[in-house]
Amino acid sequence: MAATEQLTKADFQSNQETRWCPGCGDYAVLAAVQSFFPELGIPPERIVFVSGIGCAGRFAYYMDTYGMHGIHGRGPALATGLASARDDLSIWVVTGDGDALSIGGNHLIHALRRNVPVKILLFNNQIYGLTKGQASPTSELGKVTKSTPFGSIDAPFNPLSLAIGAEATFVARTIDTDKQHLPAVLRAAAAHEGAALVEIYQNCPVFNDGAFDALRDKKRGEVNRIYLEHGEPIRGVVRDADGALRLGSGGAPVVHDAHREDPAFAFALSRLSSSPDGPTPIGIFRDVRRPVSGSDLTAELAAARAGADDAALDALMRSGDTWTIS
Amino acid sequence: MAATEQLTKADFQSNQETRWCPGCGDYAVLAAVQSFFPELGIPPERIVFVSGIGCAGRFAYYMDTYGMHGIHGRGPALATGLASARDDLSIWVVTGDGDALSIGGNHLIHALRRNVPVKILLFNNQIYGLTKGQASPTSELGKVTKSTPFGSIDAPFNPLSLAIGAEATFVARTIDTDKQHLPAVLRAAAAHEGAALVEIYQNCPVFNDGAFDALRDKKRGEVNRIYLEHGEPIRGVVRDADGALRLGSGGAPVVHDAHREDPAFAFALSRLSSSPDGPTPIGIFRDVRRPVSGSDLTAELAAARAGADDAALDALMRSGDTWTIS
Amino acid sequence: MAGDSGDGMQLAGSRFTDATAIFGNDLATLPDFPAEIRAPAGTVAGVSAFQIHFASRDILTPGDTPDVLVAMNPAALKANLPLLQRGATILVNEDAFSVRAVQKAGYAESPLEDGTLEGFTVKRIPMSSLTTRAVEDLDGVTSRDAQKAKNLFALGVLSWLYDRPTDVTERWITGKFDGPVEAANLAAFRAGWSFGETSELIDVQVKVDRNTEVLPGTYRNVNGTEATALGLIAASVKSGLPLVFGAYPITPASDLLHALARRHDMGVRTIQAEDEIAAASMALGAAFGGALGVTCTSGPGLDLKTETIGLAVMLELPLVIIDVQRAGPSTGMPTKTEQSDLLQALYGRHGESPLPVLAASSPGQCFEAVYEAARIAITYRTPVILLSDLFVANSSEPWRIPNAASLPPIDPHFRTTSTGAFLPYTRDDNLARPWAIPGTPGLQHRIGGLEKADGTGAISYDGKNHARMTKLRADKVDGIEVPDLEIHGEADADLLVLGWGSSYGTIRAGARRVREGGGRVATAHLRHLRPMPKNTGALLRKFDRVLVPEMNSGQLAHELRAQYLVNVESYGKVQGQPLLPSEMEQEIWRRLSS
Amino acid sequence: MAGDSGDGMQLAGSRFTDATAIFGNDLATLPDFPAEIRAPAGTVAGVSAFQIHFASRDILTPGDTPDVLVAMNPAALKANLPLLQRGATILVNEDAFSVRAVQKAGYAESPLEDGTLEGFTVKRIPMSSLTTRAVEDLDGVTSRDAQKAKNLFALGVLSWLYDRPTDVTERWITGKFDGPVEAANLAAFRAGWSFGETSELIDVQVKVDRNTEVLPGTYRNVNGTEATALGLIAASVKSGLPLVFGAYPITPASDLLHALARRHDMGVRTIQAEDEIAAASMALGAAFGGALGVTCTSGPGLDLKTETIGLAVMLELPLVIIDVQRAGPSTGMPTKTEQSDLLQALYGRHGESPLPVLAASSPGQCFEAVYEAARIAITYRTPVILLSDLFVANSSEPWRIPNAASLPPIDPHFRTTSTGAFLPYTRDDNLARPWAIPGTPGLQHRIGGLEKADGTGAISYDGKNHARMTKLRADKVDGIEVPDLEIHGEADADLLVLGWGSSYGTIRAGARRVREGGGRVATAHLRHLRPMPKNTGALLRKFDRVLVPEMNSGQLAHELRAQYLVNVESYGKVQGQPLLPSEMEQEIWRRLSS
Ligand SMILES: Cc1ncc(C[n+]2csc(CCOP(=O)(O)OP(=O)(O)O)c2C)c(N)n1
Ligand SMILES: Cc1ncc(C[n+]2csc(CCOP(=O)(O)OP(=O)(O)O)c2C)c(N)n1
Ligand code: SF4
Ligand code: SF4
Ligand SMILES: [Mg+2]
Ligand SMILES: [Mg+2]
Repeated sequence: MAATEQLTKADFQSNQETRWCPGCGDYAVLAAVQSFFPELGIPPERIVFVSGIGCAGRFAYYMDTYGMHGIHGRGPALATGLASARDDLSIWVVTGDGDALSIGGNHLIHALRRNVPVKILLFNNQIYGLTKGQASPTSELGKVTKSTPFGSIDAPFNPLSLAIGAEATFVARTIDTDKQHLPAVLRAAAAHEGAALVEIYQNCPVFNDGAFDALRDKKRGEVNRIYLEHGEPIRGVVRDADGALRLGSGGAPVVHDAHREDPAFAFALSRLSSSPDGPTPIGIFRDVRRPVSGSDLTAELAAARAGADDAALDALMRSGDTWTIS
Repeated sequence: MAATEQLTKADFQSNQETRWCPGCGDYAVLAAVQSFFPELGIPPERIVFVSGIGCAGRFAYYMDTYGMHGIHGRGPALATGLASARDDLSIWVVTGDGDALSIGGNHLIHALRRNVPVKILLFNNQIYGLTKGQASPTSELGKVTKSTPFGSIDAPFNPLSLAIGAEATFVARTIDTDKQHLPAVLRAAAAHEGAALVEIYQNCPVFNDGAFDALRDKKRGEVNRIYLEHGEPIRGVVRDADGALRLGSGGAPVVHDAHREDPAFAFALSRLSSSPDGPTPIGIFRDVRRPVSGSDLTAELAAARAGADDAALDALMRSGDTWTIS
Repeated sequence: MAGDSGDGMQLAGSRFTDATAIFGNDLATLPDFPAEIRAPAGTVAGVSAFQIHFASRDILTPGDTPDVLVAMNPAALKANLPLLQRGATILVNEDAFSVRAVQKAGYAESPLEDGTLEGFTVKRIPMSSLTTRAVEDLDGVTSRDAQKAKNLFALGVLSWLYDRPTDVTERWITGKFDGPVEAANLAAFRAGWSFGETSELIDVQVKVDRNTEVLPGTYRNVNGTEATALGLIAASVKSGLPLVFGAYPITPASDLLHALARRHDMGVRTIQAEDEIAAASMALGAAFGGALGVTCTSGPGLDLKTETIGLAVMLELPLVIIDVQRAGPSTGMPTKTEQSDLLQALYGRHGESPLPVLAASSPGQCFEAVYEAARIAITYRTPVILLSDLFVANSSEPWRIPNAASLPPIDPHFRTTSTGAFLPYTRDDNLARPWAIPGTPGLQHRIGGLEKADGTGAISYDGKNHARMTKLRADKVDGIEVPDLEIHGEADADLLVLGWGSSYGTIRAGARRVREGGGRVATAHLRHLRPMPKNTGALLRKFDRVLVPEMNSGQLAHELRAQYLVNVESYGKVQGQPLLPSEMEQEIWRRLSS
Repeated sequence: MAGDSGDGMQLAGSRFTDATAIFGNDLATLPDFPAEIRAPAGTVAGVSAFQIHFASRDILTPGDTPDVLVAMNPAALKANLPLLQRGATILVNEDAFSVRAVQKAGYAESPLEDGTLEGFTVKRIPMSSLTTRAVEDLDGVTSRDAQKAKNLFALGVLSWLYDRPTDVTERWITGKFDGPVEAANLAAFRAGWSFGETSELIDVQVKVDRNTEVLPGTYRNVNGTEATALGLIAASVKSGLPLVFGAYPITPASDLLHALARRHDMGVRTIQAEDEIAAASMALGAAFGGALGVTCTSGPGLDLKTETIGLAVMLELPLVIIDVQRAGPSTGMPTKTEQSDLLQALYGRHGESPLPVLAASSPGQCFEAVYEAARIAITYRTPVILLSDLFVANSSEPWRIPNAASLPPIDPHFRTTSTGAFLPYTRDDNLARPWAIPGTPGLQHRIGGLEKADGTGAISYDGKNHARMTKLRADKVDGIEVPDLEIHGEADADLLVLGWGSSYGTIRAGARRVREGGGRVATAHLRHLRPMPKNTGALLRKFDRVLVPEMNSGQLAHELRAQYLVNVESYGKVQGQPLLPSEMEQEIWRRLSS
């Protein structure tokens, strides 16, 4: 086992052969994560990747950490249980847009409201990859897929709006192929004490190729990416006369404040783009502190357990009215 | 059957004996709904109440309409199916805070994003009534209940923020005992074309008495209720220098706009009170138009079905390459 | 004891129970709540009742037909009269029989007057007014307090009638209440006792001797829920694993969540999950982290946990699933009991996904049963389903408290090192795989729901491997050592009555009566439903006739037929009510005489 | 035909199938996909194969050992070689056997050179280069188009080899493609054909005569999914009920969603729900509104639908649940087949919640099976589970197209009026309750999952009523009329082989071979698993030995033993693969000779 100080990318590469389609954005994310993790300084045995089902879900197999490839949509619930038993681990959930927002929507919003100390990486490719191309809850209106041959009739979720509405304390967005930005966001997520939701725009070249070209393309990306940096003015975002945020010029530029207690600001930012084919904010929308679910409790219970021996058990069983027959 | 014009409250009272605890807020809501429904002018046989499980869920039995008392949390899904088969019905879902936001959270947010034409009445008593007093996802932090004897450690949802984050087109809040306001909100919900979420603060005298006294009490209510009226200034709500909404004075009063496309305004309103023990907005937060899930489709399919006779079936079965053996 | 749900019958009942237990009688109890939280006062739907059966000999069930009924109002009388046999004694709260109350209960005329009660010994006691009189002079006691204390008056009467010790109850009252309420309750209780002693109304005081046959030891009263909570905590202490209990409230399972949520002092972590799927998943996630993961629910919730339980089968991680069975399919009758989830526990998952199934046979035995379930889960790395039911969860009996030191050891036996690459799907003598928990250096590995290669645990789509793994999973479960089935009674009796779960006491009691009447009947009781004891088939074949009584439509009978090809006779009762000893007696006689 | 997943083998296979069917042979096919969406090109994991079995006589299965293998690359050869018997013919795309490709497939040396293929007739054809040559001069054809067309070259070769009509395929190409791609594909196909005709490499053209035994009628090829889609649409048309299909994607069930989603022209409404619970609930909600509510899934999804199906049992509303079974517990092996959800379908719900269970026995029979499932659901007001599996869903066979007019009628028989108060839980001769849908004046009523009073449907906690309702629900299901089980073969044979579901063809084929070899074996096939045909028990007892082959660990055998106390012998195969005729033949002989 490599000592903590000497960790390298190789320490996080498992011996499982990667099985995504050629060109899949998942490869880029995997490489970025494996490159970034040594920096955390946490030995691989104290890291756990929990995932649901989907192409993204395979991620857990490729990290040479502990891993649990769960069932569809239940990653956040499995991770919540693990976090409640162990506060000495770094727990990451990998999930897809279907896994997280369709079947798993409820677990996601509850993990966020509870502020469970887990980092959730939502690989959003706006499609069901593993089941070969059906619409997902982030697929745009009118999208033609195998399950919607005449076009989708359901309005999509905006994952960040949903998360903010669910009381999330950390909400961010990044892009699969951005080798600088992605680790920067992960770094902040890791540093955040509670639940972190990171949406990663991920290209699926097979079933939804080019969905994020407006941001992934070098040239179009330069125009369309609106980087959010705490304390910095947000390029191209101004305030309306009635106080609403909007894209454009003609107004005082808005300074980003990721730590604002009131989530209304982060929410407004999340509404600036309804789909990633034009100017779109990227970065950390919200990063605030709130008590982490059970963080004190875990320590308290561990202490109690240390004293919970046979004698304590005997005392508990004998509490209340007892009588003795001899 | 009473003709439509002559409908009265009695036409909506079923012969089932009501079985709530004495003093339960559910009685007040039932009476208000039964009194209001004749006004809709829809004959009882074209109205369906779908409910989940909980004290609130019993509501469906007491309305002399069609009714389906489903399973816990699945009301919105059952109603979505019904709405997809029938566009000639007025469909209402009755649900509790546990039913809608705990086990049923996913169905709720998906029904809202799809904008299914159903009206969802969320009886929020911030407690599990039917199962005798456990914490619900709207119970406040620190609340002592049977399941949280040392106080709840989970931050609650704000149901309206969650709904707005889930792309809801109609979001409102009212109070069980307010005989004027409650019907007014229902009226608007009924008039809305898509999905409507109406949160009703409902007192549970047995397990969570007084949770809404700050608003229900005549005297305290006068102080604390912030009525939202479209186009009217919102009493006590002003804009900060940085554009955020807050309670207080010293700033230009904010004029309510329920029809604003951008949900950020309604979201900001929903954040003004984190719990109903102080000044709290009441009324219609958001009411915008968006295509209703499948509304054109239903007509199109009905027309197709009219032509789907034996001949059409024969033609379909014989499409593609066939060969005949004689 | 029956009254309105607001009348405090459960409280009076449990006080009487404690006094009776401490006095040294054996006993069994059965509470019966209304389905509604607060059904309209005074109606039959709102009646809450508490039944207790006690004697100086071994008590096996809450009894079938009570000898004495305390009826606090007309509705309580109406609801419970059908349970009594002629000759029984009825103590009524006369004050409560107003014309209105009588009508509300659905009587046309007062049953005290119209001959309804002919054949019973009726004692009319103005309990409300006597209580009021007893407390009205106390400082600070309101008339509401007085009204509320009448259950203690009734308790006092009953305590006198059966010569229960008063000190236990008085101590409890002073410990529980303060100020005027304490004073009112004490006064009411004493007034009831004195009324019994002085009034001419009640002519016979009944003396029930102490039970002299019981094993020596320290006892307490427990209901099934309390015993289960203690059993889980014991398993946590003895295994050294933290207990993580994930649950979503549902009647009648929620009480276990409530009981465990209070046990921070024993390091218990309870999580009220967003739903049952999450509850099971949280317990399983905790198990991956090295905890004793437990989840508890009732029928509808078990449905929802299905997929997660299947994942646990595949992951081969310990997980204890407790199903407190209730009546009916779907929502059914949530406040009534049944045993109809057996086949679901055995087969209710897609694919071949075998797991051990146990059942608790009495309130006290819940301790042992859940402890054993946890031991099997941990030792064999497998989910285990423990079937309990509303009846066993809510009824209570004296329980001989074990010594912590004497409980069977549970060794989680974590894998901490590996020579060479760690192979998470190798097996020990029990066919159990190694359990290496996060934090263990060098043993990083990934597990999931896809089929895995024997040994390495890598994903495998190989057909032969799948067949091998399928067999290994089944062999592991079927190889679990369970004690042989024991026959109670003569080995050459004419009939064997074989039961499972909470009907243990009833079947024993019914058979005892038959034996006392000269019938040749033996009984046996299954606590392990998968695997069944090795001698089950042989035993079944030894008897000419086998009767299998169950609170369902014959699920165990079905399973026995399939496994052992023995033509067992099924007696199924699906009324949301426990089997009754008298009913068993009758059914046994019917078989013996045909 | 086997190649890389990008090589278009499924397309070539289905074109060959169509031509073969139209030519008049009987046939059966079996596609085999890789588990990954796009496994690395050139590896064994990435091989996609298509197997077809055809003959002039009645074809019952996709066959066991192919006579001819087309291998487009070394990996395809490696993956499929174990299936062949010595003497088989192998056509290889020689161009694909580069050193790199050979190594990628896991061969040390080229299998064409090192003796691996000894004993086989190997034909080396430079398919890639011949295709390129055939298309390179066409306008606008890129070299990528050329590469992609080599499957059509291979198809051309095969078509010549088996003398298939070329016009069907050419018509399809022109209909399907445009411009340069059309031209390239046509050219490649023709080049393949000509290659077969002119080259000396292929010496024998095989003639398979038309099948002359088939029933007169109009035929088409269908796989199980297509037949199921047609059956559902037929049930909708014949019953007059709108079809509302709620589903959540899952392999291998999603294809039915895809097929139905295209059928707006027949008024079909499909909803891709947020999960399986919602999918089932939406179908059930639609049924309340008077639609034909259908939901389709595979194992993990069936787990999740459990609670909703239980609600449907209680509501007594029509609901069709299709379970396309796949291999293994939990996520298992999603792209492999199995029959291991039978006991779950029968018993996998809490409480006593009986429902009818059917199984589809062949691709074409899916039509009939799902139509019958819908008819039973509507007639008896009950959820019905139809068990299909990946094998039957994906394989195809010629299907004799029925006339719409001759399909059995389905009458929803809505209740539209009531004399007196409407009682939603009264019953007709079938024990079915009235179905009154919203919009019907005067019949407003409320239904739910709580136990209901016989007749009125009001909530009831009455024990006797619960017992009565439990029995009524079971009697209704068990009273469904199903056709008697038919014996195929001699009624006094030495062995009866009883199967269910998709193994129909395999068992028949295996038994036919045994009979041709002089063995005395009869077969029968269960299409109704609950209730079973009335004569099942009697039939089983008629035979000395009964063999029950299944793709599971013996689930039907278990059930038969329980119901009929007959000591049937189980042959269980749990390898994610269909049973094979040769395997059946062998198993039957083993029994006959012991
Ligand atoms: C209970 C259940 N339902 C359905 C499936 C099938 N399934 C597997 S992955 C998936 C969705 C994949 O989409 P997404 O989450 O967006 O992940 P991606 O493949 O796009 O990375 C589905 C529906 C399943 N495995 N389990
Ligand atoms: C699957 C399932 N899980 C749990 C329950 C038990 N249960 C019934 S109602 C309820 C919650 C009730 O709370 P809420 O929705 O707030 O309604 P209220 O009773 O307060 O009106 C629960 C947990 C159930 N019926 N079904
Ligand atoms: S299907 Fe799409 S998301 Fe899945 S592995 Fe292939 S390219 Fe990636
Ligand atoms: S428990 Fe509360 S919510 Fe339920 S009926 Fe009683 S008062 Fe109403
Ligand atoms: Mg996706
Ligand atoms: Mg509530």
